[in-house]
Amino acid sequence: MKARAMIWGKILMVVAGCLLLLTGAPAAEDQPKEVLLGGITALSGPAAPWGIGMQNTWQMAVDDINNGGWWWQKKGFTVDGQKYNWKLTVYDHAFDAAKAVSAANRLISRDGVKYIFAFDGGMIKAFQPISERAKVLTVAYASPGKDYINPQNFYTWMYGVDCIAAVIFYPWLEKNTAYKRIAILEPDHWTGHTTAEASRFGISKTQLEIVFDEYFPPDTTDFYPILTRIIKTKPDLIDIGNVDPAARALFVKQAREMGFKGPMYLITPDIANLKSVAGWENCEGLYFLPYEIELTPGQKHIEKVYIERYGEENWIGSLAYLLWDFAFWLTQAIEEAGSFDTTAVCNHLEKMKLKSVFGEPAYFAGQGYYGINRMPLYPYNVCQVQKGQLVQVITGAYADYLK
Amino acid sequence: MTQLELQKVSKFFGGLAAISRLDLQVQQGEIIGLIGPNGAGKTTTFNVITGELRPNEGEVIFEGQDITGLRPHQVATLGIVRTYQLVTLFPGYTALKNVLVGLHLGARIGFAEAILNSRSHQRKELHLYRQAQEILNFFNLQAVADEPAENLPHGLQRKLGVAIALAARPKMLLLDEPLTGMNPNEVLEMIATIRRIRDRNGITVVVVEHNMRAVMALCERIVVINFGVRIAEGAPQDIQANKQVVEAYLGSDSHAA
Amino acid sequence: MTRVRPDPDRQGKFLGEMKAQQKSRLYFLGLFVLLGLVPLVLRSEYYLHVLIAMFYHVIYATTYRFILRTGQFHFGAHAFVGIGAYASVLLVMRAGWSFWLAMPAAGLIAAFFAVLIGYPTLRLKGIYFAIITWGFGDTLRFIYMRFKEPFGGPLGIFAIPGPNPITIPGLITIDFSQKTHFYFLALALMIVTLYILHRMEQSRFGLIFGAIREGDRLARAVGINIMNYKVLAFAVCSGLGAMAGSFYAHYTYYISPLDFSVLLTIYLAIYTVVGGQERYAGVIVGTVVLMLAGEVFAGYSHYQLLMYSGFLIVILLFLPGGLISLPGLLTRVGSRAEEKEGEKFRNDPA
Amino acid sequence: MEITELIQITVNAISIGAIYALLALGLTLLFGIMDILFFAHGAMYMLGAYAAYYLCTKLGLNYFVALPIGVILIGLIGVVMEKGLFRPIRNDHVAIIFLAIGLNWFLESTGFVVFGLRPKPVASVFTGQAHFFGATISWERAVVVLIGLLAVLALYFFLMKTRWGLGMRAFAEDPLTAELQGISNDTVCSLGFLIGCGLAALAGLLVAPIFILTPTMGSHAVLISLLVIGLGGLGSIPGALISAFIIGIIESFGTSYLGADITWGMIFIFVIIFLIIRPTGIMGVVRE
Repeated sequence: MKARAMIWGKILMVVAGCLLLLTGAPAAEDQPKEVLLGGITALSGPAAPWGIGMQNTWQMAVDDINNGGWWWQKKGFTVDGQKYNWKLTVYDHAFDAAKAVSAANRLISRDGVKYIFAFDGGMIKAFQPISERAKVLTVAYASPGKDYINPQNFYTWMYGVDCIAAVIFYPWLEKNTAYKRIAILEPDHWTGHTTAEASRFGISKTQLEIVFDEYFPPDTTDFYPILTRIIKTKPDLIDIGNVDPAARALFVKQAREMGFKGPMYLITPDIANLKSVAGWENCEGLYFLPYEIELTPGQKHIEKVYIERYGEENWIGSLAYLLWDFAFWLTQAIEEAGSFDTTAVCNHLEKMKLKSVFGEPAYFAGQGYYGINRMPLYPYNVCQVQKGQLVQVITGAYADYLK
Repeated sequence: MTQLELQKVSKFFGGLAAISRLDLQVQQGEIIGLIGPNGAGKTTTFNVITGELRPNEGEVIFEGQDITGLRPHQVATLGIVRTYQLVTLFPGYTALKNVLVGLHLGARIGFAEAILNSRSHQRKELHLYRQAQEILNFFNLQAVADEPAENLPHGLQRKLGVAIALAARPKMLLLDEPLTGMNPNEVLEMIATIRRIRDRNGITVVVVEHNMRAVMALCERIVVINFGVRIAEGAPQDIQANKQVVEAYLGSDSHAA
Repeated sequence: MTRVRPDPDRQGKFLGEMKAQQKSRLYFLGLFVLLGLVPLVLRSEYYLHVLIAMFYHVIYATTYRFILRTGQFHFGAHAFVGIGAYASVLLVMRAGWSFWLAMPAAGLIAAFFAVLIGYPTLRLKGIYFAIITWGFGDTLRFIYMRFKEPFGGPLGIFAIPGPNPITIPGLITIDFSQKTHFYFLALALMIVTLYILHRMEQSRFGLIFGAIREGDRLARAVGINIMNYKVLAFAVCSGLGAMAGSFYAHYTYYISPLDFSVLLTIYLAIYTVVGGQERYAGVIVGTVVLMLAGEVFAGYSHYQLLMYSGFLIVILLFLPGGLISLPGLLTRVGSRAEEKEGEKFRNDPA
Repeated sequence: MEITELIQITVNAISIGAIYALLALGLTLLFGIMDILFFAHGAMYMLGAYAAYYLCTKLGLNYFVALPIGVILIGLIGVVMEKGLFRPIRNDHVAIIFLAIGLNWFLESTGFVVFGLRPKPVASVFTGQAHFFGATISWERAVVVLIGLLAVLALYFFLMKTRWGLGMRAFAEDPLTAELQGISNDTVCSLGFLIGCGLAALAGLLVAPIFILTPTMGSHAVLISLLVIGLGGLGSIPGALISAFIIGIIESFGTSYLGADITWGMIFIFVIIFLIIRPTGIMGVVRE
């Protein structure tokens, strides 16, 4: 009995040691020049490919700021004469709201983080009560929803989300083509639903007709049944805006097999993936956004460094461009506001002129839709695959209704 | 008074009749033996009575009530409790706990009082505990009360099996080969115990057993079945004299020795 | 007869057992008092949050383990947690109930569903039960997804109000504006749940549950209605889990169908196996250790599943009793000689 | 028009059903013979698909050469797992389920580390589509249906006609008798894992060119197969076949007439209600 009690005692000591370790973990004060930048995304589970890609891209952006890469021509940044470096800390939520809340608590009240980059609206909504109360500047890498981007949530910002470009694309489509009937198909989750909403909003500005508007289970790999149903409605164009990269390539391939010859519309395409899975000949007529035939220097830089660092295997396509800018904007705003205070930084961001990998001018807008300027706008480009060649059909357009 | 009656009960397994149109009467308070060669349908008969098997035809009547097709625990509630051919206990539990489980039907403890652990509940627990002890004493098992059942020697396990059954306060006990694997001393002790159970509590006992000498010594009446059909019935000495029985069974079975 | 031992005073021993129980009860009381003092020392919201999350996970895991112990492979704990969360949120937000009524009501609703599912399925061996409970969970998720009204669809329900404030006039007001308040609520819930489970295990009911596991035929033969007991355990545990789910919903202010996926049950299974399911303390140890590990290694979380599942495999193969059996095992190494003596005694035929 | 649509939907149903049947086959075999629920089936399926990727795309082997190599390779991995991991705890059914779940996740998360984050494609072997009565099916799907059915037939023949097959069936009925007839426990278990994992790998290799490979593809597949074998009656091969096609039919017709978003929910509700009313599935024997 005694030996047993002793061993329990030892185990308790080890546990206590672990707890102490936990308490002692935040050592941010030791290095005054390091400022933490928090990240919350899915590093495990089915969405991990996106989440890990985000982590990689953010890390690259932070490293560029710290080392003076790309347009940031100096090492780190200066506030009140003191030089600072970013340190990125990313935690996993595995698409579990409880874990997202834990991660936010960990970042905010343990690590003392004031700036968080976070993935997916559902998860952001879960921890938003905490982050808003703590006045933590949160950048939402998620589809735009009025339910969490609004004047009540002063500290929550959008990244340069692309599904909003539906308001550019559909009016253009109405004016320049004879297409009339649009089918919208999105995965049955938060991102899918909000993306479909954006498309519906864009189409509502035109005379186009929505002939099909449904969601499919996110883990679908066999689209034959649903294609049978879509093709029955005789659409001119299928909008599969934000379908996950793997499913999207399968969809394109299977749609062609089922005899749909018309165009499709998709955003943040991973063209290499489309080529290898669906076959380039099957991509004929597809509209891509945002994608330029000629990458901007910034985009070339991102692609090159990413593949050098993390390998071709893990390259996430044009999603990386969208993830890139905010770290720079944030740093610039902190430096120009001369303070880490998030209220001051938010106020400064609102009126700042932005430098974007997509081109300039870029600025925050959204007053007209969200009641607050939280959405960055930069020139959108749409291109189409025509006779095996990418042809730019829309150049430098702005989603102006957001102003 | 007839306590249990089987009327033309049949049970088929995939077309084969394990028992076929079997009639059986058991009188209140008697010790009756059910014998027959291997595969004669004795255990099946027990299974049908206790509701573990539903007969294909026929009725089982206990104290004037049709109990055919009742679930085993319902049959037990009515007062028929059995033991099993192979030693069946709660192996990880101590002997005492085994008996405490057996006392289930008399326990009457509500969920709420168990959770709240009220005074009356503690009294009830203590009372059950004393009862369990009495039963162990009755079987002379008090010395091994705290020994896990799986560690007991075979003879004591057999005894404990009967003790569990007795704890359920049966009106009728069905004992399936209670003497198997026992040495002669243990057999004598068990026979005495079974008699005492009947004499003290007036419990009817039905025994299935291969040990002929023991059956003859223990039972007041014997029913012989073969291939699921009753072939003889009577006092032990009549059965021993019955030619048909000797032919079908005694003559060919080494247990008869 | 080697095994004759001095006959101890039975009744005295019984009372002694009860005394021992009271003693262990005292230890637990001490632990809980200690936990109750934590918020006075610990001001960090983060640590409080970790502890709160641990508390409700302990409730999930202990109730889950209790169902496992009735011999059923439960694969739908998430379903009942989800019922608890959704039911109480809807009762509060739609029907205008007080949280304090809605939480027990949510527990009752989940228990009702458990009875509904339990009766037809519990008489079958584990795997069918597993498939049905899992399928039930996914069916519920489908219902939450498809019926935007009232379940909020895939976007879930947000802006869930916290528990209603409790005011004892002139003395204290608990309005759940601080983590500390949630901390005490979670602690109280956990203590109540642990006490109920403890009593279930220690009382006659535990004896019967164990008997069913040890030998169900014999249990039936002595008049135990196995179904009733299994359904009882299933319903009570599901109800308690659902109350924790209700707490979770009002604590995070946001629920969506994603929160109640089979992943939750798999985590609970891992906590149970790693901690050891033989004893009640095991699953608590498993939950606490793995959740702490999750926090300590939060920066490496894409290896978390790898770590958890690897740990699970190692434990299953080399430490079947779980972490809780570790101290016993270590002491046994020390006193192996004594043990051997004991073996000899046991194998000695009477 | 209506007729062609109906034919198309039926063709879709058959192709879905064949894939599900192929997925469930190994799982139901392992359950039928050894009474264990082998969750890592999903991981084996995933490994099979990746075997196709590495053998065909990376090593440039012919698809039909890669097929047997992959199946045997994964089957042998199964045997190794049986000997190393499952044998020590063979009698503890709950522990086996936990172990298999753990293994599934372990392999899945290892998959992310080893195979990379990008979804992997495997080049089509057969291109083009077949048309009949106005319905379309791609050739590669037709081949999957064909090979799937052949695999079922081969398995059936193996179990019914060969000595080993008979031994395995005897083992499922009564391990003791089987042992008496000279079929040892160990052999049957190893053989069961060889065939079970081999079948999972076959499914993975066959669908690799049709679908796209991610490390998590297995978890989804094993849950679907669980539903299939639950509906069919655990351990019953004909049951798994029938229920795979029933689910295929519901999925195809439901998606085409009612919409994808409600079809899967309906399948769940259907299976749950069916199992609650008839808990042994379509073909199952009562295991109380």
